[in-house]
Amino acid sequence: MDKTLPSLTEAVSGIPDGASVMIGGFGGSGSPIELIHALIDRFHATGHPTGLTVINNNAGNGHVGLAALIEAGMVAKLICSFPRSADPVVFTELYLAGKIELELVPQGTLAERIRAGGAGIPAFYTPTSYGTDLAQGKPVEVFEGRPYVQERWLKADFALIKAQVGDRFGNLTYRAAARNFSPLMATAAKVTIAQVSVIGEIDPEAVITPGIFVQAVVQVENPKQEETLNRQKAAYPC
Amino acid sequence: MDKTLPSLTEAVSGIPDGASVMIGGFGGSGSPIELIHALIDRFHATGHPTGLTVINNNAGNGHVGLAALIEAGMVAKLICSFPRSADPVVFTELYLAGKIELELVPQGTLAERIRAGGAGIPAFYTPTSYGTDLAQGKPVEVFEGRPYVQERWLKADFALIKAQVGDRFGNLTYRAAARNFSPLMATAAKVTIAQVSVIGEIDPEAVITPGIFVQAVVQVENPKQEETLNRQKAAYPC
Amino acid sequence: MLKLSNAQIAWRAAQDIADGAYVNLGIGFPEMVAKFQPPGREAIFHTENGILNFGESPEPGEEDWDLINAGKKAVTLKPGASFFHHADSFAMVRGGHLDVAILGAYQVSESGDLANWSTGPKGVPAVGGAMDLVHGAKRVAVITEHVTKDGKPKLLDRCTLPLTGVACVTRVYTSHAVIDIAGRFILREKLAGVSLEELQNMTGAKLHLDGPVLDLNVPEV
Amino acid sequence: MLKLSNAQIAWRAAQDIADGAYVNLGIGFPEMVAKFQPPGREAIFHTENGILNFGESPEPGEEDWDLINAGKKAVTLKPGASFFHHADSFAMVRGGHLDVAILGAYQVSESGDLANWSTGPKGVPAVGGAMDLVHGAKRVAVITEHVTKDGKPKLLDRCTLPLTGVACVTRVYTSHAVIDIAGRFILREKLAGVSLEELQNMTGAKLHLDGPVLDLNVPEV
Repeated sequence: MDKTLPSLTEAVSGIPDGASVMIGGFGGSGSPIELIHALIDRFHATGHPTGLTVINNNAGNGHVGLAALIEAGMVAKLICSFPRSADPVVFTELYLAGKIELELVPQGTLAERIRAGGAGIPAFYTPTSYGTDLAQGKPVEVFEGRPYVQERWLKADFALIKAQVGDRFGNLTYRAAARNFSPLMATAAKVTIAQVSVIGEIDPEAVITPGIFVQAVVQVENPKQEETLNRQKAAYPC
Repeated sequence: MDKTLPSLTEAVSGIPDGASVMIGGFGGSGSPIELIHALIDRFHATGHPTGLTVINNNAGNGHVGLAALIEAGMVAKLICSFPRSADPVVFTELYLAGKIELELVPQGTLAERIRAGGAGIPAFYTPTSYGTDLAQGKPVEVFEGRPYVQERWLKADFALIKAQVGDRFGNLTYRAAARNFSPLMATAAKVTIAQVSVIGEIDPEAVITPGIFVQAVVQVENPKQEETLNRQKAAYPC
Repeated sequence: MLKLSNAQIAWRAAQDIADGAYVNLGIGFPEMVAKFQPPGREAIFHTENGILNFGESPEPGEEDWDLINAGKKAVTLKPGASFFHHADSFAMVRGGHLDVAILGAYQVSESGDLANWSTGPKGVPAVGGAMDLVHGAKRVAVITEHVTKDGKPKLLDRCTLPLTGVACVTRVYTSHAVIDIAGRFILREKLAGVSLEELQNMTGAKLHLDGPVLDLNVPEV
Repeated sequence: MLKLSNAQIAWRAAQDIADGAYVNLGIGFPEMVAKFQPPGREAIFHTENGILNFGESPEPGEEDWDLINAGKKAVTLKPGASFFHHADSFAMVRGGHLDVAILGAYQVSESGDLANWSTGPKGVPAVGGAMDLVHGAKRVAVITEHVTKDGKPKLLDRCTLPLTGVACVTRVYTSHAVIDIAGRFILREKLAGVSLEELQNMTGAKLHLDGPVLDLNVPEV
């Protein structure tokens, strides 16, 4: 078994128009810049993929990574908890012009919906959002005297995530708080593609994402960090 | 902050009659023998606690640990997935005599109910047990054309678990497959008491159970292993 | 009467497991399937209690009793192994991440219902992970004797014992035949020495034909 | 008119955090509370993006941008820190494991409703983790100016802005007072230089008394 792939180009080659794509990271921490840029490269070369539904906590920052993907016009819909950003204004402009769809989800509900998607749980109840606009249209049930909102699982065709060490079985570790949504997304996507700094052996006790959840591993030895790029005012391509 | 306690006796001293107690371990792997025996010691000394509801995957093996707790007559109800065992026959006898209550739960549902208890999810839907006797009386709902059974969270007053390394903040690591239910139970109990082989520092990346889920840590330097005890035909006290 | 041994049934089931497949084998008889992986193929075995890519039992005396499978047998680790807790383990099961689960059976119905956890109200009921496995793995197969010890059919129009799962089994490997289930029993392979009529007489629902019935050829193992 | 600075409001809120408490501080203004832990007390701070027991910002130039808090600011680690993924992080929140969450507010109602995520249908809505925090932590407190920039009450009989949560806030620390919420506003402390009448005039619902009203004494910080 060898899930490693030789290139980013090959790693993202199978993502079609209209696909749903979970992208790891919280702000810049854990954002798989190289995978996203490879996807934008492919769009510039072939015109595809477009019309993507992207699941991420945010709407990107600056002009790299997810923000660049949105700027390129490849994203039809965003599912996230916090799309507000001072820079870029591209999401804001597209959103206010009605050119990009937004599904706003509380952060913990977003995490739990993704976990549920990966764990075969089609629906669950949470106190979160009860009595708010974000609960509108959702079933409410009372358990032990307290009202809860029914939320549904969230799955995707692909997940693009950034990890620290990966092995040929697809096992992964992460670095510090760059872990965030990535282990969940790996479970909830049909095809999970991980960029890793290091390909090497992992102690079975140290594995965070077991390989069963990962279909492809591609090495990016010194990955770019979104926050650092933005402080350098970098823009795609970079 | 220092969650370490000096003795097993002190660790189990607050468990009252009628308490619900999650006990970690799958068979003998991860079974906190010393904590359980300290609880039986207390019962022999004081007559308490009795009438416990115990949550574990099994009903114990041999005449040590959970099996000894049941033999001592301290358990009123067992919530588990697989209570069948060739030895001891004590659970079987008590059960058939109607002297111990059994709530049988599929193993994955048991794990998920405990996780839900720790995660503030009062109910969730699973395909597991649909159309079987174990789904009787539970709500069924169809999602995306497939029927699912509604299951409820499971919480407890106490969790007794066995870990490998613990620190004064309550952070824990486990050893091999001894991990099993313990990280879940730690989240779902009001008071989680962990016996650990080693008290020492843990790399933040290596923490399996963050200290927020643990209220007490007590060192048991060379813990007994249930399977080994049973092969030696040991019996409580030992 | 001519029939396959348990090892031979396990061997036959093992031939259908692809290289790199993630597999859960039920406790007891199904565990035997792991021994018969065809040369050049390597499946990755999952156990409910939190290990991926475990291997065979260690030598006697070498057991680490924290390193066991769901049947509580001591196992070893293969390269690429990982540990995880029970909720993650059953996320793998329920979430559809396993390619195949191979289980034993008391009874299987032509609609794919499985009964393998309870022989009725007597004794202590125990279910373990079977009810999760049958609704989780992409493919659920059963290995079993074709009939009970007293000669009664185990393949039925409707299960009479308490169900483990509804419409979940898609293939049954028996001591006499390989049968697919798609709302009905479809005979795919049978022992050459057993006639279709004999097989039908051992089976509690109609055996349908859909394409050729191959000889069930299994080596001595 | 006399009022507390933001730092002073944060100082006051910090005095109610017990030694060893697990605490989540909202993005922005509430983050300031961490600076004012009383001597001898050490709270453990949680951030939604997966760290327990993080510490202050590193020196400029020393930032590790994989080590940030929910406000995307670089942080450091304290002894006993741990990393975990987002589902585990919100299990801590939703599961009631945090002792206190301190959040900012646009409006708070006398029934404990909080509005702090949306100022209406204009612009891009963004909610983050606030809706989870208000229904998770054992105690949800708010720190806020007593009135808006144009002098309108923020403490109301009913919130007019979109709600973050219903009946969730139990204490409000304002620029002028400390108020408990138990189906009504109960005044606990107020600046000595502000009369009850003045305070009531700045407040959009009745201030109730239940025991003595202490002077709100806060040092220059």
